[in-house]
Amino acid sequence: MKPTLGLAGRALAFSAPLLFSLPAFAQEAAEAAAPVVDKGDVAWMMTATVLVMAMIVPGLALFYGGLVRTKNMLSVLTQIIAVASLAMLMWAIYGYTMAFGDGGNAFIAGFGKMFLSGITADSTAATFSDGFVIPEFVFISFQMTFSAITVALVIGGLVERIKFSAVMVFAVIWLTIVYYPIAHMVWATGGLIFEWGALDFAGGTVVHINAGVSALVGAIILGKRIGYQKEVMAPHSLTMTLVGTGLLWVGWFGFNAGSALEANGGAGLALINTFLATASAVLFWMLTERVLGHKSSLLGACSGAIAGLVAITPAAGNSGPMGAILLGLVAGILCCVFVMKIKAKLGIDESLDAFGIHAVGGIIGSILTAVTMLPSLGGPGGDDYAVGAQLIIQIQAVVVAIIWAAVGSAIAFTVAKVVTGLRVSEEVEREGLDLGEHGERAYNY
Amino acid sequence: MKPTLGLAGRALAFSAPLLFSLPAFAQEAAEAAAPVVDKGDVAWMMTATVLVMAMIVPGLALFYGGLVRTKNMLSVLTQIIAVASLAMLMWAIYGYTMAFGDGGNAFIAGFGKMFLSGITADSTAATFSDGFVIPEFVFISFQMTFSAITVALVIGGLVERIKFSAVMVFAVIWLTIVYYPIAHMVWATGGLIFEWGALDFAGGTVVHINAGVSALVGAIILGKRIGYQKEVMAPHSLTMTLVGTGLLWVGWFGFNAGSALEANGGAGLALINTFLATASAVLFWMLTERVLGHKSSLLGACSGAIAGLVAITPAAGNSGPMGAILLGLVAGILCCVFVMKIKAKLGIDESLDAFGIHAVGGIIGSILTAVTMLPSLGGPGGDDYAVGAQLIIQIQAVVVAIIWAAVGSAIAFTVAKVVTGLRVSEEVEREGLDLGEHGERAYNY
Amino acid sequence: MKPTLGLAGRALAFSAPLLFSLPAFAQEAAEAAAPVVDKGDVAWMMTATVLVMAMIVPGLALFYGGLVRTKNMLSVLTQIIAVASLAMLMWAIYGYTMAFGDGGNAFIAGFGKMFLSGITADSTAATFSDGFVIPEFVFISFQMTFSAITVALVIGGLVERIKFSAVMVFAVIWLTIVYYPIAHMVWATGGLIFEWGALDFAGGTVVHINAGVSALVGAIILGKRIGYQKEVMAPHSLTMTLVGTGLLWVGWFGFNAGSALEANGGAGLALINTFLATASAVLFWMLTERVLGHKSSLLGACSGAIAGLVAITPAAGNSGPMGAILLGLVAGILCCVFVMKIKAKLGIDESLDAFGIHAVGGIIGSILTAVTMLPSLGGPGGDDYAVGAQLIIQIQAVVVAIIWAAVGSAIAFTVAKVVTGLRVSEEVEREGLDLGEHGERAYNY
Amino acid sequence: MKLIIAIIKPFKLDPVREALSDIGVQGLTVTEVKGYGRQKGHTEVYRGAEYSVNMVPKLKLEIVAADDLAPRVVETISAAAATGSIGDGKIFTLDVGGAVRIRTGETDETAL
Amino acid sequence: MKLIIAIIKPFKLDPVREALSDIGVQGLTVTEVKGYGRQKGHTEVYRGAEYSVNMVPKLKLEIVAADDLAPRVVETISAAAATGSIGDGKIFTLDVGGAVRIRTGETDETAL
Amino acid sequence: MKLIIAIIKPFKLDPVREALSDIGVQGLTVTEVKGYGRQKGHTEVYRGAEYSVNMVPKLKLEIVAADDLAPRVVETISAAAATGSIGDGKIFTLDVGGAVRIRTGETDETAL
Ligand SMILES: Nc1ncnc2c1ncn2[C@@H]1O[C@H](COP(=O)(O)OP(=O)(O)O)[C@@H](O)[C@H]1O
Ligand SMILES: Nc1ncnc2c1ncn2[C@@H]1O[C@H](COP(=O)(O)OP(=O)(O)O)[C@@H](O)[C@H]1O
Ligand SMILES: Nc1ncnc2c1ncn2[C@@H]1O[C@H](COP(=O)(O)OP(=O)(O)O)[C@@H](O)[C@H]1O
Repeated sequence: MKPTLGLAGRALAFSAPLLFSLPAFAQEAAEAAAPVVDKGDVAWMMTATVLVMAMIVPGLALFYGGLVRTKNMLSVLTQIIAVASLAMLMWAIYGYTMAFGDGGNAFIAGFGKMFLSGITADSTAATFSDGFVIPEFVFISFQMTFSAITVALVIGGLVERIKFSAVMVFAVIWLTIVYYPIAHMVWATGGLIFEWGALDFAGGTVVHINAGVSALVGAIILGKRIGYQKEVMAPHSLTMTLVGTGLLWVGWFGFNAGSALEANGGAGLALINTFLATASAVLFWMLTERVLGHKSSLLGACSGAIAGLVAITPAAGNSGPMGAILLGLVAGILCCVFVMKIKAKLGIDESLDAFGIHAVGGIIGSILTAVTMLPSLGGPGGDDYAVGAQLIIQIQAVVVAIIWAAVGSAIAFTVAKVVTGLRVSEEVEREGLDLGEHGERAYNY
Repeated sequence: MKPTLGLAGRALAFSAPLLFSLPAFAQEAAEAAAPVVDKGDVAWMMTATVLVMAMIVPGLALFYGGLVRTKNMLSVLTQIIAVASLAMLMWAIYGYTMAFGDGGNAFIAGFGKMFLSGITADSTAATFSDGFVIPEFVFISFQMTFSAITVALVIGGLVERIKFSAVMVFAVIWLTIVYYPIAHMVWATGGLIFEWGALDFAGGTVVHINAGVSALVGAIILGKRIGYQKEVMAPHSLTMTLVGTGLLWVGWFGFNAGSALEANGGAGLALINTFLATASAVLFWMLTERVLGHKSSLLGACSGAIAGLVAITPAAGNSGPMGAILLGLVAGILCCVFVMKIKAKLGIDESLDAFGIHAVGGIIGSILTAVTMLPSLGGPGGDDYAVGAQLIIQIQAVVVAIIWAAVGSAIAFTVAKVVTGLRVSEEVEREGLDLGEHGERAYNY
Repeated sequence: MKPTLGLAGRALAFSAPLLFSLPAFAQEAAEAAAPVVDKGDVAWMMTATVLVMAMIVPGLALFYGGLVRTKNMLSVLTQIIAVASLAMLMWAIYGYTMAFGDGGNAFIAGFGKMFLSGITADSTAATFSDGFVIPEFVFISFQMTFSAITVALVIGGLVERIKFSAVMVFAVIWLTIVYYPIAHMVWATGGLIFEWGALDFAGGTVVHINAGVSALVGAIILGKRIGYQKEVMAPHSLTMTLVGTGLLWVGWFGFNAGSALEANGGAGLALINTFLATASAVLFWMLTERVLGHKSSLLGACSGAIAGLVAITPAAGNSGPMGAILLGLVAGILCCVFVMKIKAKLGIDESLDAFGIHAVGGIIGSILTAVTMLPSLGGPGGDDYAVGAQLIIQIQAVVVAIIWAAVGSAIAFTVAKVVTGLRVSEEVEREGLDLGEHGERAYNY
Repeated sequence: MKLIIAIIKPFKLDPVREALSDIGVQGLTVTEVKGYGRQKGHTEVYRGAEYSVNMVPKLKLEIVAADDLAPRVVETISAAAATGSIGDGKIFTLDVGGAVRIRTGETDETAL
Repeated sequence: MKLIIAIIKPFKLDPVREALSDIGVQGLTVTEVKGYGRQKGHTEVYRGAEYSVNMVPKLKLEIVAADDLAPRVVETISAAAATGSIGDGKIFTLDVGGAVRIRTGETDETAL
Repeated sequence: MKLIIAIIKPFKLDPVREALSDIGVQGLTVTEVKGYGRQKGHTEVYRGAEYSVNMVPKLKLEIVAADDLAPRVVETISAAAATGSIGDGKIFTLDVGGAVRIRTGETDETAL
């Protein structure tokens, strides 16, 4: 079987440190030796896929769920499991082919692999190393989880007031017009941003900026929750948020080190960076809380962890360990200042800070990836690495992601509004979406 | 070391799609080249084993625990961790040899490997590919987790009224006379059902039909809970049930893709099918709720997830991705109709729907596996695949599993009743089994 | 690249059963063939590392958190995530080089790898098998998680009264003067205890005795909680403790089978032993409760699981499966008797039994490892294995670990007391550390 | 008007509520409480730490009723909540000076 | 002195508390309760098991006030807690025989 | 008979209960409540959202006692619950018209 995915002539191997990004679309070039499937790679990539699944349900579901009020707990959990399930089916039906299929243009790929047609257990996808391929079903599954978590992340801006049906309608449109094109543009050979040479190891633009900006747009279109900044809206269970944080951190090793597509030293680099950036952001967020006159809090630690994880995502294989610590430090401080000082002034009820952490952290990470590449900072850039040029490319990529996500999500939310009304009635909002939308209560102690 | 497990002359390789089932009992035939242990397989199979462990504690424990009332939470958790521990010791002592030992007959294997005697870190077990073996301790551990979760699943029919001691007595007998023989019959060379050529990739009959039927029998023998269908018995924490669902889904990738015994394209197929069938069943259960006049609920989504996971279990490597979606659709709809419409009329307090989801879903999956094999549905059956013949074999296997489980569990519960009295006193049932049986309370907020 | 870690001339391969211990410090000896990185090993070791991470957050955090009162829940969670993050940064900055760097003496290694300088994605570390290496970043990450969980374990003795700042100061000092030296002594070539030939497969001395003794010292220095043995201090959520137990058990497979550093039969042995010792200790702890006149409880089952996991840690690859069951039995019974009968008489508020389970279980395991090695018990010792001599070595190692930990932690707590005051005010202790130290509450139902 | 305070066993709520409905009581308020009296609590053991919990979970019902209905309310609760075993609970009656229905501003017995 | 017991909708706590502050009420005690009356509950369905929950969550406020302040307390609550829709709640007034401030031992109206 | 309502600090429950036992009080009912008065609440911050929680957790004790025992009950609680710091709580006394022990049907003081 010939590989279905390739790297467009780029030589990406760890012995010759180089720019990193996800593998891209099928190359036709014949290769000297038949590529092999190394079972070690398969073992790791299946594990990584499972880890990303753990990030969604229960990970993200608990992280977000713990932050809302008791009466809306189930609505968050339901929205996340349902939207993730929807994203999985859509991925198999037409998402994968739109992002990674054969042919297509700078914005989307061709539709030849709709319904995964033609793909069997013997089909393979390229990795970053010449001569190594992995089973295509594994690659499809891995990428499937990315699309699922990204759309679920958007819910952070919408909770406690959006209709369940609206979330589903939004998801269908948004995945189609925002996620699949951006994934193609950034990660597939021939993709607009990929061809610029932008670095996005595991999804700083595709996942985090994308989801964060869309959440903000959604929050604006939906409007504030009743009682926002008047009533107490304290998290109903920070315990659940901590569990979610832990599972996100754990699963993120699959997300980041899995993005190496192989079980090798490069994955190991992504692994250690994912530890260090996160640990650093946990501590610096908590320190920033102190500096801002508050106590170091658990929610601060959890938020810091996510900020660090988000920031290291585009840089996971594009940074040395000390660069990762620095990245965590910057993301921990800036995201903390944003959500604690700046957000309140914007007057937007971007409820669970999907923007404040994922978009802000994603922007920080995506731009600074140009810097962490520097060999002088222990980064994997070569001697001829041109930080200035790369910085411009990174900024361009960020700008495109922001604009595309903003416009696309505005369209998606508007359609959802027309179709479903978008927001629950005042009565349901007061009584809680759990009873109003799902007919259940989360707890009967 | 010669392989201790083999495949009875069947050529099972993914390049030539063929019937799939777990590997079977030792073949003595000398093989041309010495079989190798590929570390990628070992890595994956250890991971898969760990994933199945995560399905039991905390996975299943939380899934079931969340569904009972506060006062019985600990009793469910305790029963599950204790019965799983018991099953592990029993497996090492005589379960493994009864199911997968050398020799024996169509119903059980020989007793030569009692206490795992003769097995060392160098012993190996066959996989489905000629020339590849895995460490036998890994195979034993993987299968050990299957026996542990299966007996724990039965508890779903017994909660809120069964004595802890009764669960333990039941487990000893049931594992011995039900689980070990059925595992042997279905998965070992020489086993009755295996020799018929029945397809059960990861345990549709052995695990799910088996456990579901036994739970129903237990529920009948135990009788209804006091207040059943009169008092409010709402789940005390759907949050915990969601966490359990997530961990079950996550762990099930080990269960299903691990059943390939190798890290290869076949495992990748099982992986993607486990995503798609589950996602499909989540959505179609929720849709069915609507059609039946209710709101789409989180408990519906969770129940759908389990139904999909159960249904894809026998078919995980015996179906294409679109077949998996269809299987999820059918299981989601039918299991939902069963537990929401049919169950109430039976008047049996099969409390947590182990029958309604595991047996019903397992039957659907086991029978439809004959269909998903069809190449025309993207299944891995060859050109000469005879769906009719296979369908009959599948039905036979299901019928044998149902009867064996029903009779065996009736015996096991009856013995447990004689020895322990089976059911707690009315006072303990009212006050809760946590205090009455374990002297603790789950929560002290 | 030459391997940075080696095994000091010991031939450790499973085909010739032999003493097991973690690999040690760089050997300079040239090797015949260039060592290879097997991707299966990399896959497994990354997975194992992730599993150990899951043991800390959310695992240990929930295990401990569930045992305290509601008002102190967040303080426990915060201390654990913060101290683990701190330990990760410290490991990268100077911990790794102190424990596993080049050069040094019997107590610490050299400082050449501060800031992980000189290490790239191509650097490798030795395994126990000649000719096999793994990426050094993976080895560093794996060991990083060990240092993080060990310091977090100490918190078990300190909860509900220690200041957050005191925990952080303590951690910095303790890691530096206790953990890094002991890790070096036990696991690195040239290390004092390593050179004696002591067996500690996965950290009986380094992790468990170490943490348990330090927790006891901390509890003594801190003094008892207000109301200890007078007020009801029942666990606020045994559900969370069960979740923590499950995640610890699941993660411990990474801890123990990961300590084989390869995906091979030896790891498989550690895997099955980790199942069996734990299952055995669960059941025997619960039986011991009965014998002592109480009901078998969930907290008993969870405590038993941890006791079994701790006890098998030093013996994981140094025991046969039946030896593991025996070890679990002994640990389950003795730890239960200790915490239920002996502890109360000591009058020390070692709050969550870090000593009673980790130190007692660790001592039992470390000493009995000499016994489980016996081939007559199915252990991997060779024909010439001298159990008496090994027993003496094991006891020596235990004694050194106890003394080092006791003295070092006394110093660390004393410094923390001088710097921070160590203990919160009576008012904060009464109102709860969540509000007093972190300004949050765990639950707002 | 009278305020009738009844402390009952939790599982008796439904029968009591139904019995009260039957005699025309149209509203009541329930609080989860803990109590002790003749009925002793139980002992819990957590890893050797033994705690005697002397409080037993109960429900407190509060019903404001017109003077003439009040005795029947007391009787009805007494009959419906009794199991004959210790801890069945108590019923206390207090005088109420006034009542208001917030929604309408109606007062006294029309407010009930 | 009077004990004023008010059953209100939970989200009305803040407005009521503020309104009471304005008229000089310096303390109150709140309990989470469930009630039923004109306002009916709802139905929950868990996998086909349908439960009708007839109790609605409410907050019970207890305020002890001097005799002269009491009527204004009732009025104030009545005004601040009203939404006009069913289930707004009730206010009951009872006589209090004595009050003590534990901290100081002060009694009666000085204890409030 | 009197109904004595005492609002106390939660950690004072055990001493109060023991002191009451000593003077012959054989039963009581406890409710978890929140209160505000002189004692102010605290501030919680969640990611920059600052909430001032003005309610402090308290326990409410309800004891029905014979008229002659009632003053001693009040004194005993007052003594046992006092810490001298703000927020110690209040004790209110109300008249009770009647009592019934559900189990036996005994009434008035024999019902206590
Ligand atoms: N003197 C009292 N004042 C207030 N509540 C009481 C009093 N005595 C008992 N109670 C409440 O009544 C409940 C039942 O009383 P108990 O004496 O245990 O049973 P019984 O009423 O059957 O004799 C107690 O749990 C407590 O809540
Ligand atoms: N007779 C009563 N005694 C005690 N509490 C009552 C009584 N009637 C109503 N309540 C309480 O007042 C709440 C509101 O009463 P409801 O009749 O539903 O609305 P409304 O006051 O608007 O007519 C109820 O939920 C219940 O808690
Ligand atoms: N007027 C009142 N009516 C009802 N409860 C009150 C009243 N004043 C105070 N309380 C209750 O008593 C508690 C303690 O009162 P507070 O004024 O804070 O302290 P202190 O009694 O020491 O002056 C409050 O939290 C509240 O629950």
